[in-house]
Amino acid sequence: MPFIPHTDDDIRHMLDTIGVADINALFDEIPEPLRGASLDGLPAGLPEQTITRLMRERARQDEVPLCFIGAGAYRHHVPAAVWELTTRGEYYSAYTPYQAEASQGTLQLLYEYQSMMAGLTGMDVSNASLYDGATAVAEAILMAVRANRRAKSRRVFLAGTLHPIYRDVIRAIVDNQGIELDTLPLPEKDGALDVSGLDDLDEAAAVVIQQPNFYGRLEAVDALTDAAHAAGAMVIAVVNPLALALLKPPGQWGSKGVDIACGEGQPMGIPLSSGGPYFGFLCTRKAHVRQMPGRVIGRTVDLDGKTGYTLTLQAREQHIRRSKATSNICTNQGLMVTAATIHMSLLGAEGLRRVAIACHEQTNRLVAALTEIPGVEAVHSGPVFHERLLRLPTAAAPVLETLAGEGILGGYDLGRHDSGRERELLVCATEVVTDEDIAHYAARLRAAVAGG
Amino acid sequence: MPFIPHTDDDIRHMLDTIGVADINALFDEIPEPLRGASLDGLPAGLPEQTITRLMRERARQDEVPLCFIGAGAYRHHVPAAVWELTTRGEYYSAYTPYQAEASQGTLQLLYEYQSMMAGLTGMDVSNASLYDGATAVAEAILMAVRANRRAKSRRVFLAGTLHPIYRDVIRAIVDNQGIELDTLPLPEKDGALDVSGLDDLDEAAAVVIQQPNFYGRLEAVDALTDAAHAAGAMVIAVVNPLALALLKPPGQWGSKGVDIACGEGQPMGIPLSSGGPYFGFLCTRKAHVRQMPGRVIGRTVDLDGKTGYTLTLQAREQHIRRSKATSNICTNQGLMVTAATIHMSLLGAEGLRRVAIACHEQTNRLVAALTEIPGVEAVHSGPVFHERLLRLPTAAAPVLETLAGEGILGGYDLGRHDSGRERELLVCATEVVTDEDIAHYAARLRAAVAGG
Amino acid sequence: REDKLIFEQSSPGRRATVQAPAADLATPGDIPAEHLRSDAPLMPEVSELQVVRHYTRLSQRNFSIDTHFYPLGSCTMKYNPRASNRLAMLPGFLDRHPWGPASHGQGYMACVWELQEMLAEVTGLDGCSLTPMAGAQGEFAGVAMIRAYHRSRNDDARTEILVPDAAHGTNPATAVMCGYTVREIPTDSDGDVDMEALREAVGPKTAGIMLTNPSTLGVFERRIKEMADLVHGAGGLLYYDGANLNAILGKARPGDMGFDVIHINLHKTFSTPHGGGGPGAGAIGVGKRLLPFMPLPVVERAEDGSYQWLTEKERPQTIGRLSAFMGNAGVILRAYVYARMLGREGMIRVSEFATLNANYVMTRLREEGFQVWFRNRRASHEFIISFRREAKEYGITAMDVAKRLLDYGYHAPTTYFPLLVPECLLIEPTETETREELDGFVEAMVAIRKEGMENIDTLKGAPYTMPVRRLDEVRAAKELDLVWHPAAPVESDAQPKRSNG
Amino acid sequence: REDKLIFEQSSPGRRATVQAPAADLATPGDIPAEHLRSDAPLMPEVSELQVVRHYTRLSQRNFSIDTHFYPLGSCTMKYNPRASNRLAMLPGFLDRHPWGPASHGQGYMACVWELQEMLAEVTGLDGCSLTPMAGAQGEFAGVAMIRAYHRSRNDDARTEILVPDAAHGTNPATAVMCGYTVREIPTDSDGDVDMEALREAVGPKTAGIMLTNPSTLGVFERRIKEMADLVHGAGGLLYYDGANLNAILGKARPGDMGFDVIHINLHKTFSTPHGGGGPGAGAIGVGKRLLPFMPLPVVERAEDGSYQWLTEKERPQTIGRLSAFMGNAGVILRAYVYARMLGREGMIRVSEFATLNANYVMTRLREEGFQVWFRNRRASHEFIISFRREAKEYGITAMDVAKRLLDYGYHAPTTYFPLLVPECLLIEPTETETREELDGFVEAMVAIRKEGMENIDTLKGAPYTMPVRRLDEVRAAKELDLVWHPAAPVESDAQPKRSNG
Repeated sequence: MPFIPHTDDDIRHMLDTIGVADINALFDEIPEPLRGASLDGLPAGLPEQTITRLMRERARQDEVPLCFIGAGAYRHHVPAAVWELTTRGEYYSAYTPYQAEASQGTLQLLYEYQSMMAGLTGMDVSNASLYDGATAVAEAILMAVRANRRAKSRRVFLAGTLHPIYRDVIRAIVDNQGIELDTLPLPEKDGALDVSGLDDLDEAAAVVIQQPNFYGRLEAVDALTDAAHAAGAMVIAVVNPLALALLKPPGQWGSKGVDIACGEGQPMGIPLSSGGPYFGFLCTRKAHVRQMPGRVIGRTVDLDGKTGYTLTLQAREQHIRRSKATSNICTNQGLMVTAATIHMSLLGAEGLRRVAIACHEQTNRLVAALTEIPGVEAVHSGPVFHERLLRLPTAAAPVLETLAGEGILGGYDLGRHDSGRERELLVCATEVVTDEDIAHYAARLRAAVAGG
Repeated sequence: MPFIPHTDDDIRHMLDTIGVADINALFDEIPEPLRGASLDGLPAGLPEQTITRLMRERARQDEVPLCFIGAGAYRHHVPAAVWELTTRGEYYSAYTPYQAEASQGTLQLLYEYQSMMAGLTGMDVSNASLYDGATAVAEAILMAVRANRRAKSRRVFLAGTLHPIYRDVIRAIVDNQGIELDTLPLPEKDGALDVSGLDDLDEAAAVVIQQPNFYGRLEAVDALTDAAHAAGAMVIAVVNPLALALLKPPGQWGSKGVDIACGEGQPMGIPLSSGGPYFGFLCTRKAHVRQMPGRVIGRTVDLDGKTGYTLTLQAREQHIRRSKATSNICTNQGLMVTAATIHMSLLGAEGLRRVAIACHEQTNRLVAALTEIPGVEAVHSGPVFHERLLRLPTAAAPVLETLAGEGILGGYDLGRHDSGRERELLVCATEVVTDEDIAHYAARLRAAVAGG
Repeated sequence: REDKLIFEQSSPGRRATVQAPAADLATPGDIPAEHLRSDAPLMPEVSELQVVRHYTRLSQRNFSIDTHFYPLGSCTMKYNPRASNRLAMLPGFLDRHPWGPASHGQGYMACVWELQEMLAEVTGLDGCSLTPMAGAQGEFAGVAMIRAYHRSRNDDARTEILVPDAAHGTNPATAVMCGYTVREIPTDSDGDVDMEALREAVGPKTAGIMLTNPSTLGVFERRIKEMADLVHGAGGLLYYDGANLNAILGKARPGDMGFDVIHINLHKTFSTPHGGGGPGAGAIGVGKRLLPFMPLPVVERAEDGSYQWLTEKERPQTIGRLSAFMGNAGVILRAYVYARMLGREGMIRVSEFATLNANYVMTRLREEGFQVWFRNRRASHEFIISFRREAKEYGITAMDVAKRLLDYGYHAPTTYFPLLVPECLLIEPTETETREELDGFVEAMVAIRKEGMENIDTLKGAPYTMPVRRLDEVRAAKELDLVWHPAAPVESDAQPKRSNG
Repeated sequence: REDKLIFEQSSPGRRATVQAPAADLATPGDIPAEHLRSDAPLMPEVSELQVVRHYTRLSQRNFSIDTHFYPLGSCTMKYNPRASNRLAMLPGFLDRHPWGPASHGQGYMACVWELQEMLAEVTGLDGCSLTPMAGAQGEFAGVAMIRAYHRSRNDDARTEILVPDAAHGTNPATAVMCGYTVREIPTDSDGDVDMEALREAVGPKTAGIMLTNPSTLGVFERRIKEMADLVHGAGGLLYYDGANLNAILGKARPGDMGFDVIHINLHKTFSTPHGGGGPGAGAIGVGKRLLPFMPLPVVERAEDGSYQWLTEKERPQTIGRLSAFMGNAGVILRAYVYARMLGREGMIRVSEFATLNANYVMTRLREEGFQVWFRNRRASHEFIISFRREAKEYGITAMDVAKRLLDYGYHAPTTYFPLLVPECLLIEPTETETREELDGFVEAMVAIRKEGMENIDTLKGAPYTMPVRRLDEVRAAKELDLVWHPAAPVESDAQPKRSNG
């Protein structure tokens, strides 16, 4: 019996103690017609050796040597120590740290995480994680609407340069809460927002700005933040935490800094893994801490005055506040945050800065190599972090298919979600991409484009 | 500086404390001409991400889906839990448990290991590991010569059916100690020893018998043991621990059982890993415990009378007894034994028995399938455990090369070490080999043989 | 030393050098200065050994399944197979980019599709989406689908979701996130939903009802069919909160009970790890009526056996996407491995032995004189005891017992939930614990009550053997200290542990 | 509960069922009954969770590098990079059969060949074999090669190996295993080998000398060239015990000192894990004279860049094979990864910072009034302090200090070795420890000595905070209890930890 330790003797003894004849009798409160479901469609159980072989074959099927896709998820080097530590049973198989005294390991780690994230974003406080980057933005929007007492509306402006999938997720989540989503009514200029577009923000509760934006471009975040604030809107920054090792933190944007900084934590030690589990982070100002969704850990003292850590501000949460909670979130992404905390500790500020610069440099080299190919050109010219939008002389999809057959994932095809942009390709290089990789990709792309 | 934590400030402070100007000054006792070795031939250091990519590429190069080679090392299923636990830092990065109070984890585990091995072999006691199976036999021979006070000679008979490489290793190790190695002067009969050959054992100190033997065949161990004992020789059994889940333990061979049981522990949770690290085991009778080589753990009590574990019988060992030690062994294979103990705990006697039977069954099926191929025949007919010697209609080497190109390692080529046996192939199947694998191998072998 | 923060082990300029590109590249000249950071963010400056040592030691300050019996009610803390972890972390899975083409995702997608099918079978429903990233997101998806369903029928008058008073907090919180008002339904004295009250509540405003069955009270909702008929009859739909699915897995199916939509906590019933607070996965299953509204993505198998993602094109009525990519893929892989190892028979045994263990502990505790809250009911996979009597007579609270259990080497059961039982512990042993472990727990409970009756201070001071004693949670919430600052008052360095014997 | 043996958690019939073939196959009919086992061997019958929990908890009862400062002299307990472990355990490496063809071993063999080359360079020797499985086997290989060398020259009168009295016990034990008699050479008061005594000992019977340099006394043998000339002049060879190579890595090379053969403990200098007692690896390097005698296998690179194993055919004079296959391959891979991460500069820094740390701790302890044994010498990567004075005046022994250090969270240094220094501790901090950790250790030493001077019983009773207190080793050796039996007297079940506050 897989994972069940009961011997025949145990079963007999336990049934005797309970005073029933067999295990089925324990289900006698389930009305007869509902009992004994048919499970004929299920396969028989497998020994570990069989599933091991199956999974190894499947994993091998999905391997691809070279990846130049970003678009919200990035292939980085993750130190071996990160996951060797993170999957230790004491982290891996613990529950949410409800019993603080028996969970000081996880709790202290989360306090360290909150401190690192606050430092990285330049904000006062951080929660202990949300599901992913997209839902973090949705939660940030709900939070801003609650917190912004100046604005009378429930109208939120999303940057036109925000990740299109984030936009979809936000819509799905806030749709039923009477929040009006609007796109910043601004002409796109070289792939970045024009600050003049914020002149007529109409009673906005919040404005969402992504830096670097979906096209990899850097936004004029200082001016945008100040303009939004001037209009009485809160500013929500959607940021790549790795980029913040190099770029100005949202807490310092404009004259006052943003109100909420959030985003996808994946670049901090989380493998690509088909899209998850990742983690969302959310940082804010002290003033708004009680409007924050998700778990928060606080430092306190015990009966003897010794320092310890505990979940705090639980009065915001669903298990206490129920229908009046700041969010319905309960289980979040604790193990991912464990990995990220270890990752950030290993890299440190200087290590992260070097990784960020290497990503940028390799992306510049990639773009230079690819745009040497006749007909391939950069769509925008302004500064980027580690992605740039290219235009191919032909539709991207068949080219990408050819490259995939050669073990190269060439980029994110904008035509995938946006008809009319079938020739546009968003490419990305990170620190794991070598100059040889770039040369190889360029050579294969040249051939694929010529063949197409 | 890889793995070195010193900051500039640390270095300055430490040098000041010591009272030297620079680190080089600390080496001033090394005579000048010896200082400052040239290391120009060494490559520059690599970041972890670069070596990671390199090693992944190399590991991938060496992958082979199907393996029908045994000959002393066997591909078995190892539960995922085994190595996830074994590589926990507390086991992985500890030293030999000299400070018992701070090493109870490793020590208790080793005591459990000794208990399991004694049970498996049917012997009284076990040491805590030797390097591998071959050196364990060599150590057993040295031990037997010390322990056998009846025999006047230092002559040891090795079964002609012993693994040929073991024979080489034994020779290399005991060569300089005046031990005379002889092969049991017996005609091979159907790949197993003939007991009548022991009639004229001449003043032998010990006889070494392998069960199952190199050809996979089961020896008449009861009669052989009794005959050797009758001649005043000690009996050293070389056994596969997995087979002992099914086969009679050496402690019960003949009327008195053997004197020393030893062998290769690899089948108990150790991956093939190009041949190591594995571990040797050695079990014996209580009477001979003080002649045993290697570490031994004993149960005792602490100051409060609480049970605890510690290294014991250290008076036998080199760090105490120096030139009079039972062996020069010091570092052994502790981590492998950690894995084996967890492995045996997970499988249990019944699980191991099932694995052993499955190995046997699949080997029978393999032999049946292969010997259906015209010209392929079994060399011996008597019972085997999980290996059998086949004779091909043509030389094995080129056939194996063809098969390897198709992702199949077809067996161990006897011609490799024994000219005149170029057509003989020792094949093995374990529990990880499926019926489909066997059919696939048979089909490919049929084609290869026909092509040859 | 043990409790030093990683920041307090930092030294300026120290680095784990092999972990970053070696070259000290200049700040890129093509990024305008206005975009650049002028300060270095607060991060520790430590060596690799310091990191490994710190987080190894920190880990040892946790209770976990791998180290302790953890009978946390409603949380299903059972063994998380190591194979699930190892196989989900194979390089081919870890390195796969979420936007990688389907041609390089057939291995992963095969697992997703098969798990979708298995979950549909085991819940008696018609389709599954694995995208929700936790139970609460599964709930959200479910209620959002209910709303989308009514809206698609222009049935806009339905503004209420009914929720029993024993429900998890996520239920009402979710209903509100989906734009509904919540109407609470009381529980009767046997632990079933109060049918009278339900009848009164159900009506044209009813969008649906959210139920956990067995309920959080640890008992099976016996009139579930009646309730389903009532709600369906009024045009509402039934939502099944799968938190307690472990209790009936393979024995009874929510679909057969009349539920229209369900979420499954893969990190409970399908034994993916809780990870100290996630990641979980809140796969949903739906009946035919709700199929068009399922959240994306979903994997479909084509005629030729290949797998593909369903998009908005094929499912125009979808409630949309709940995550940027495709949910907690790695968790799904772990659940898949577990499900395949269990197979048909294994799944039935889960609920059988979870129920056997719960009823055994309940019986033993009752025999020892503890107050089992629903004396005349079977336990499901969990049950409630109350210290109301002990609290009154001796001052022994549920929290005291919980804290003292830690000293005995047992994680505490869930305390003070469900809210409607005074001084309660909700105890869920799970099927993977041995009889010996359960007996040890019962003996600890007996010993602790005795300690409390003899000297209540023993319990009030507990725990004694943990890294810290009972923490001041009021201070934590009042004097918020959520982030370390170099300037923050640091406790004087902990001295090396000493003892004078 | 914590110290229960796995056998004591066993229950008849319990099994981790997913770990073995499911089918309950009959005993094979083609195996005669006489060969079959009639009893089931003693093995625990436990569930997978029990195993995981037991061995996770047991592991927490260890000190290790990953959890504690571990300044065990002569053992080089430095950080073992996690990358080395992870990369050595890639499936392609783990699954490779040792008899697999060279065509399916080029990845592994490339690592072996490159490491051979790197070790030759760093030791100043001409060739390497990585096959010895531990230091002692490396020693064996080295002395066996010396013997083979003399024998090949028909120089059969050489029957003695010279060994300084400070040497590791493995040195004389190895010489005897190779058929030599051992002649001990005393040490002079400065810690160098007594040259007068050496001159007397060297002669026509001298096969060779075994030296550790820096010696086990923690100092560099300054007259090494003189010694080499002396031994070589008499026709003997020099063996270098690489246990302390960490002290001079990249700064000085044994080959340049005149050594003919050397072993390297990869589990020390090249940071492969000690694993609670192995596996190690004792790679050897040799000068030109001994090249023909190297143990097999060795990897050679062909002209075309491919790799192949050298066999007895190419190396007919080899001393043979020391393991059934090719040594501790997985350890070699770990050492290779480490060596590549360090590279040229990194290797030099190893000895520089190991030496800096040792001299720093030595200086600080001397300043605190501890008796540094060789006051006027530099420490190499380790050094000796003696408690002779404290033992006489206060009864504080080296062992007392060692045990009490455990309570302070530090593993003890090596005690009572080398044998010729009374009441000594041999302290080796290694290069991977921080200044803060070293300072903490010094402070603990000061505090412990103070405790002992105030009340010696405090030290005699130590340790207090470990899972057990000081163990009765005499009883362990006298009343041998090496194997658990169901019938053996079992300690009454440990009660759950309690405290009455």
